[in-house]
Amino acid sequence: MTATIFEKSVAGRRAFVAPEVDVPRDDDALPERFRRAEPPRLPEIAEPEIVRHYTTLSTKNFHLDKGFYPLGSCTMKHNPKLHERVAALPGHARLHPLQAPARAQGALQLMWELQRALAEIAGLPHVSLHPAAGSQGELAGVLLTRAYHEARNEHRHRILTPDTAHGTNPATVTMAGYEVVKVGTDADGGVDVDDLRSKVDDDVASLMLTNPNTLGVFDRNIEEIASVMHDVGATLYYDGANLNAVMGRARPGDMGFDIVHYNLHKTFTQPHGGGGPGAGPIAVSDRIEPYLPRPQVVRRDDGTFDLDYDRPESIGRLRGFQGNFGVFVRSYAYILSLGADGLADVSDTAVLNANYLMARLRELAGEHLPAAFDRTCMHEFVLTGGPMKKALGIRTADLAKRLLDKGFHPPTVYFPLLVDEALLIEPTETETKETLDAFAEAIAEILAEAAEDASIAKEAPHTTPVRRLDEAGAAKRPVIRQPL
Amino acid sequence: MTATIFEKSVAGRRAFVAPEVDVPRDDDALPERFRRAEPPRLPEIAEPEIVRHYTTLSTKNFHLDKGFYPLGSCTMKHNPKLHERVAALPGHARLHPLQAPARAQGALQLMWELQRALAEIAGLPHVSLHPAAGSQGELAGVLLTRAYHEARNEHRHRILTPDTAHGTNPATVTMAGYEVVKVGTDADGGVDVDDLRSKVDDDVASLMLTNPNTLGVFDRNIEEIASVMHDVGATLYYDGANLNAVMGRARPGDMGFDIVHYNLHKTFTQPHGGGGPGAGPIAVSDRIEPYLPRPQVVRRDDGTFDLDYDRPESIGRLRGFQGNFGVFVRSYAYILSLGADGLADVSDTAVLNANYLMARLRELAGEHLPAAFDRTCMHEFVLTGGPMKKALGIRTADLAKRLLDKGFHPPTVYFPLLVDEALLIEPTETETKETLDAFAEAIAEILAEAAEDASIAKEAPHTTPVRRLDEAGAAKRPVIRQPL
Amino acid sequence: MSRYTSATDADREAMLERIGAGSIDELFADIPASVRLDRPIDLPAGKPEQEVYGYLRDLAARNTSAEDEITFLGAGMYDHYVPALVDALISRSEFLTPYTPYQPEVSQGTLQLMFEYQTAISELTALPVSNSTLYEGPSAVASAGWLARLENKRPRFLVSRGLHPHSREALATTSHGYGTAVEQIPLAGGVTDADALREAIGEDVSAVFLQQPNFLGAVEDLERLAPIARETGALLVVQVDPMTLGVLRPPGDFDVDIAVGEGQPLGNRLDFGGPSFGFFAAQERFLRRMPGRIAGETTDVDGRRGFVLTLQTREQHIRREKATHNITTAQTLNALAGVIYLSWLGRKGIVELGDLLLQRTAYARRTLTALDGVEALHDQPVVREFAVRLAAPVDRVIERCAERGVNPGYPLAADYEEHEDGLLVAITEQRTRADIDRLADVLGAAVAAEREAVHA
Amino acid sequence: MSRYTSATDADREAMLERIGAGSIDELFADIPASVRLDRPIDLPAGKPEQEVYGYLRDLAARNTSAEDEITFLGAGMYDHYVPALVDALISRSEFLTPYTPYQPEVSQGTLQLMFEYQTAISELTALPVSNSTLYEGPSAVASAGWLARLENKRPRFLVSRGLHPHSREALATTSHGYGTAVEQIPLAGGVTDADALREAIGEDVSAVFLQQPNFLGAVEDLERLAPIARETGALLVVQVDPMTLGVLRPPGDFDVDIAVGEGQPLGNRLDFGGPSFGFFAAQERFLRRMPGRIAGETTDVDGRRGFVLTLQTREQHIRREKATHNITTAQTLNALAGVIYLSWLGRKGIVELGDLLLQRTAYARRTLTALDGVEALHDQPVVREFAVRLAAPVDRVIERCAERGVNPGYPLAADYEEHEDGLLVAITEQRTRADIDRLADVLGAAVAAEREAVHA
Ligand SMILES: Cc1ncc(COP(=O)(O)O)c(C=O)c1O
Ligand SMILES: Cc1ncc(COP(=O)(O)O)c(C=O)c1O
Repeated sequence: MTATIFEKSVAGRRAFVAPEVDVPRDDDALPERFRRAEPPRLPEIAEPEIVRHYTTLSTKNFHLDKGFYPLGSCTMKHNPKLHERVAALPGHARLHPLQAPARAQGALQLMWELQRALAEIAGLPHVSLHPAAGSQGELAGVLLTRAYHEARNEHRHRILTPDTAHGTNPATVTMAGYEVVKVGTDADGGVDVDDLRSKVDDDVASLMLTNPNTLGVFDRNIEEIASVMHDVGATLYYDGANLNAVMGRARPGDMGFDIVHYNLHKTFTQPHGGGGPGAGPIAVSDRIEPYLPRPQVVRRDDGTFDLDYDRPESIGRLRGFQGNFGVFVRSYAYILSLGADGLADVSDTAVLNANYLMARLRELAGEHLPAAFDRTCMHEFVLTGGPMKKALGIRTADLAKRLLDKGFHPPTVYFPLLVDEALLIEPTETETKETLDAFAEAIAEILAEAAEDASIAKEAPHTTPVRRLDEAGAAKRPVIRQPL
Repeated sequence: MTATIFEKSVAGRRAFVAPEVDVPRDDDALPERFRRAEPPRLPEIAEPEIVRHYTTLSTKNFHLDKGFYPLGSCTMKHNPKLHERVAALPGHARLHPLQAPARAQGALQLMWELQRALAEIAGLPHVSLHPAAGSQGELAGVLLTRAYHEARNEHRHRILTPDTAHGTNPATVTMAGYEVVKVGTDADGGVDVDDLRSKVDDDVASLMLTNPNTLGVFDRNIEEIASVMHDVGATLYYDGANLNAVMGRARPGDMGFDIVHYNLHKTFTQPHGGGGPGAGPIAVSDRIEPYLPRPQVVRRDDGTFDLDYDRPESIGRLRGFQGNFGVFVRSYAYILSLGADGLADVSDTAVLNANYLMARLRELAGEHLPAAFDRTCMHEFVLTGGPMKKALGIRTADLAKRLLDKGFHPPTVYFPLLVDEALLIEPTETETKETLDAFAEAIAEILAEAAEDASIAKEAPHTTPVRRLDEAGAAKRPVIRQPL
Repeated sequence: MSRYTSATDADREAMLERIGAGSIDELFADIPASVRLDRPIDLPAGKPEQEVYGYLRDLAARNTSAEDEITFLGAGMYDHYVPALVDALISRSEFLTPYTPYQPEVSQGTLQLMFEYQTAISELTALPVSNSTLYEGPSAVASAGWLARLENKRPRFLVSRGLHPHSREALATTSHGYGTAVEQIPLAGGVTDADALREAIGEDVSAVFLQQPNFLGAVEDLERLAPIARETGALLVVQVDPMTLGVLRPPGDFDVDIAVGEGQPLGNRLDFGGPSFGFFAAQERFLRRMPGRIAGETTDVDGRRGFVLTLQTREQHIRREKATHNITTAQTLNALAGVIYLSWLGRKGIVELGDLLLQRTAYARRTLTALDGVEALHDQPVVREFAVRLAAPVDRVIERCAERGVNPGYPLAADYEEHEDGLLVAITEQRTRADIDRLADVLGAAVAAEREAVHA
Repeated sequence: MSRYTSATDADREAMLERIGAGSIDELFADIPASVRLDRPIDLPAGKPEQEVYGYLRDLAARNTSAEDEITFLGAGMYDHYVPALVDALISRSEFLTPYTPYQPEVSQGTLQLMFEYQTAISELTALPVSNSTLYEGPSAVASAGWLARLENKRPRFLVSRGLHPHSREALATTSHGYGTAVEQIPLAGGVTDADALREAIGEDVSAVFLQQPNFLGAVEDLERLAPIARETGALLVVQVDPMTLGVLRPPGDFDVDIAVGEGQPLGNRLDFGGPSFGFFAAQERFLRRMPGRIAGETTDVDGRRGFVLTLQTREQHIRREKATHNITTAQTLNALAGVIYLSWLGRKGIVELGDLLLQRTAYARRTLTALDGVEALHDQPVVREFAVRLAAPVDRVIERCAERGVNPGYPLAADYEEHEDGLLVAITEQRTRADIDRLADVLGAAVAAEREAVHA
């Protein structure tokens, strides 16, 4: 491993050269009792070594520009280089968030146009770009549901989430002050409608659904589900993490959803940055609109754009300023580049790639890694490693680690929870057929190798900067900062 | 190895989306007989795979932001990131070279200020930024000498170069239509003045000298050498590749040189780009000035800047337009950042680092790798691998290859030619003491290892993307393009 | 428009055949006809790269950015110089394009920078533990509120009126969900009213929220306020400006429980408000209740040092409804910019820069308050930002200044009805003495002109 | 100012002690006192990064770049759109910061891109061999002259007057050194006068230099000219514009000996004239006389494919005064931009783009020559650039257009006294029909106004 930047520090070295104090000194400007005695022990190091440190660190990462990254539910599609160029324009990058709207018309227009485009894609009329990520979009969405019911003097206490739901859904429900009720999954991988009916009553505020869901299955009963919820006056929430599957084919709004969040860093290709930034805009129906966060970007009758704070029923803000604008620039560039056809082609190709890879894996590895739900998938699909574990004695985790040696990032593993030894595989539309073939063959090789000698996979990875790490030890005796 | 971009081509794929033909078509615009029948077989490939291809290729390079690069005579110093930012400003990057001077005042002022700064650093009054690299600077310089003599109706045929000279010096002499005469080196590593005297007469046009020379030795007899040349009316040419040693300490102009070239990509830290671009400005004395290339950047009496083409005695241009402006921006940023003190500190620290590393190597490897000239060096020094070869049976080439396994770029090897198994080591000022220590220790380890088992070094490198390559075979049956 | 996808017609055919489907439409058979979109998406056709660039460049040109005017806007985000090495390093694909580091063996770059970031934040705040970012400042304040809720379930939050208005609002929005009431503690003489705080504090108070320096730029007397706030066992949460922590005493000096803040000043762009990052540091005892990712040091099977995401049992993907927070995607790339920036600034630099801001701010305050019609809004010490009162309509004064290429600052009226004549002026190292003198010149003239206009 | 150096005072002391020197001054003892600089360098003190940035940004702002006006300037360098992936990839340290690949085991990235570049240039020119760049266009022409000199020692070069003036001058400057005379072949009707060429050709002609399209934008009839040029064994050297090679017949179709050109249009910035790259392709028989670096394919000791610098016995570091050229540092990074650009454009794109230029150029020529006081300077086919005659002083017309934000092109007077009324207008994919119409509008008005001015 590389020594930390703190370990490379040597007293007296520096990269920063301070501008001179060009004003008459006022030594009483800050009374002694407010002054820090000991400066923070930041590194002392010159520019060349900072550059080498972080350049070297960077090379220890697997990344999308290096190879295949089929991380299910994360939509690891290509990040166009154009987006970094337009985001870096000084008119964007150096625009202060409190600049008067009259002098930020370009930015407000961009946001407004993005709102319109997202509304059209989701089939819901009103969009707020405010939330910082999907999870914050979820929280906003659930608080909108609360506001909607409170405005009707209804005080509901429960929210339903399928057992296939992503962890953020139940976690959000709790943070918003509701109780989570789990709904089961039927044999086709959709919501178990009977179970749903049995749990729905007028104390239920909402159902949070991902469609296609985290099994890569499109819920055929979506209309029935919607009416069940609407009959009791509950809202239907669409977790948009899987929107990449259906653009141009179907729209959450048309399916009966009231509230949608988008993950711009998934469907609309914001680079993930090793864990953010992203953005989680939300779209809502007319009845939810009054409660949207503040401020809203609006176009005035004279054609100018503005920030509207005058929203008496708004739930208010969940964060500062106007949202992750830098992310909006990139995602809007993507929408402008692809246009209507291009976006539809994205979903078509994403689904084609997923079904092709599933077919290849059925041929090459079907015996040990069968599909959890053997049917046409959407943009992703789930395999179960159960048979592999029995027959070959290696677990999904071992397969994943061995894939690292073959130069692939593993799929999402052990999620969704209801599938034994799950692998959730999402190839995305930007991968080539050759890449999908190579991945399927790599998996076949690993299985064949394991039949010979399971220890190779069990002890994998062998070629990475470090090998398996002691996560239990890390949690037992947490060392989360450099001792200085 | 990675397949070539041509091998990754698949018919029908594309990254480029053409703007539409927005004008009425004229199908007779180009008569058939001028039209290309078969398009060039460029790759067909989408953006994500282009990005992955070149990203992956890049990782097969050793580079300055990765580690120590003590390539003698090349001055591999840190390349500040600021320079890329300022070079990329649209006002620089998108400025057309034929823009009217009145609308390119910023660029012309930058060039003029850079000329002034370079003139002060070299101690010669007139600078031309025209040449594209050191070698072209040399050619310009020798052609200036020719013009100077021809203006005096002198027709000289010979130019002297020391046997320590860089290969570009004699090559340049030939290209400029002169005959090369070699001058020997004395016991101290300087020019053998007796040999020089014996070869100087009025048929000699110039002496091309590097000072400090490629042995890292400053020629104590420089004044005598200058007068020897000037006595016969010859010019004295300063190869500025080693200017990094003496900034703020001494100036070629003050030593008696008439013509100097700078390597902005060495002393003034233009990134090398894997073999360019660079720039090779020249500075000259008053008597040479009339012959400088065209155009010259000048400041008019009204304070505006202009391109002066009206130079009847000029040797003319050696290239298009005004020189490698993008390089000038970076080098001028460097001069502005460091200022007078900073530049002097550069040379002081470069010489300190070189002498320190030489001292460390004397301690740790002196027996097998003695200094070729055991005296205080300037910014670089030469070791001879002769004793190592005798005692341990490994050659300088083996040592160099083994250094690759240790994560270091080797020094320049087998140059200068007059030193047996030469290693020319230039640490530069931007390296830390820790790095110099680690390098010295790595060499000691390799020597110790070789004493045990010479084959390890002889077969090195072992950890690189490819191992030793068959260069002879490559030259015998050249394959210099992809067969398609 | 395929430029990011590679499937040629030949590929599609071959793939469909392998799948055993006759067409791509077939793959979407699960979507009930009644909810299918039976028309193209109503958006324009795609554009060539150069046209997308041109369109967005033209939009950008319609904004007046810090590149186009001399701006004294601050109020939470500041126009600091971002050194070139930050952009150069964070734009490397290796940092830019990976997902959250779920596979540590191939994510040591990201995991180590998170660890270094956590170290830098705990050094800045002088608190023992830090997470590896939340979204941004105000939501970090709200997250501190949620932690307090998990900690003590008490029904009241007390927030200083000196806390950033966005932080106050984000806290109110989210706490409404779980039912904790938010009460404000007024300011007196520009700083939090200690007596009012003593009045309001009680056993039923879950947490107290302060800001240092507060929104009006004033340095709060934490020495005095902290004991009052914590007297009855409430958590003390302080939002701090990281750029001031080279010169101001850090939260750790006052045993605050949680320090949060907006990370933008540390090497991040203004970006019209985001993305940036929110930092979250706390006392050791809150470690297992912290929101967000945390990187921890460990060893691999060969005994080599390495880093992993740790204490994940706090998180949604494991604990689901019992998680300490719902956050997953955070702001790692922005944290990278932050830690590179702090390494660039260094131990000496953060003090030098803080001192430069302090001196220029003092100078600017002296210079502006010497103008007719401009007076200090409070007399508390200030470090990098200060508030003044204008004897003329603030918005019109701002307009006049803007016309002359100077943005004098942020009008307080929208957030502080009691200060509708207030202007908040921020200083960075990019605002030189000459810029400050120009502000004085332009502002003085604008105020004078507006006063005339009134009298006329 | 240490920010790029790390030697602290403590380091310096320790190092000097190890060296056995009392001071750094001692290390410079070899420099005779009489030639020492006994004063500081006379330059300003160093500046903080932000000030250097600010200073250079302000200088840049004083230029009118292609970002600031609608420009039709060409004449050798063209304002083509550079796709973002080019900048993103060439700015990777791995490509940006290494030296020439002397250690192939750790330089496969650079060596392979050189090999791919050579392949792309051979494909464009339809010639079997290419080097891996020279400095730029005109010096590549001069280098072709030097190769001819090495090849046949004949005393005369014939250059078409349609060859770029800078190429003609660079050839003259350098050939003066080795004593080959340069004679011009005039143009007739905008193209090289075939009869004049036939007149001038002879056994003593070393090489003939043509340009396609020529400097006036006209497509030369190489079919006709090539045989004449090569009749007496002279080498035929053609400078070509790479952007036209998707639509125009390539040099290889006419058995030219050497094709050279300016690489800037291929993904490189304008940069006020450099750095860019010069390409150099030739017939197989010249391989061992080629100037510059050449990458070749080979295998390593384990039989793996790899690349090396090859045929180095041509070069200065081995052959010294017998080398085929003195070049060492060339333009590898610019070549990388070139090959990435060509991969982005692709086999179809280079034809589509060529066709777009062809059509827009034809439209522009029709539109402009329909204006009063504007007529075609010649009627030859044109592809991406064309010349017109103005019935008003060209410089003053340009000034008038510039005031309205349009740069109409390059005035021919300086290089062609016979065309002092000439204007050279270049088209790129960034100049839309709307831009061309605007040019017509602005140019027409300017010419009219100037004619009035004269009559008045
Ligand atoms: C299905 C699903 N829902 C919600 C989320 C949360 O989104 P974010 O990471 O943007 O907070 C994710 C991604 O992690 C997801 O995959
Ligand atoms: C001593 C010396 N002279 C001349 C040159 C040639 O300079 P350039 O590579 O810029 O043509 C070099 C560098 O290669 C050199 O080291």
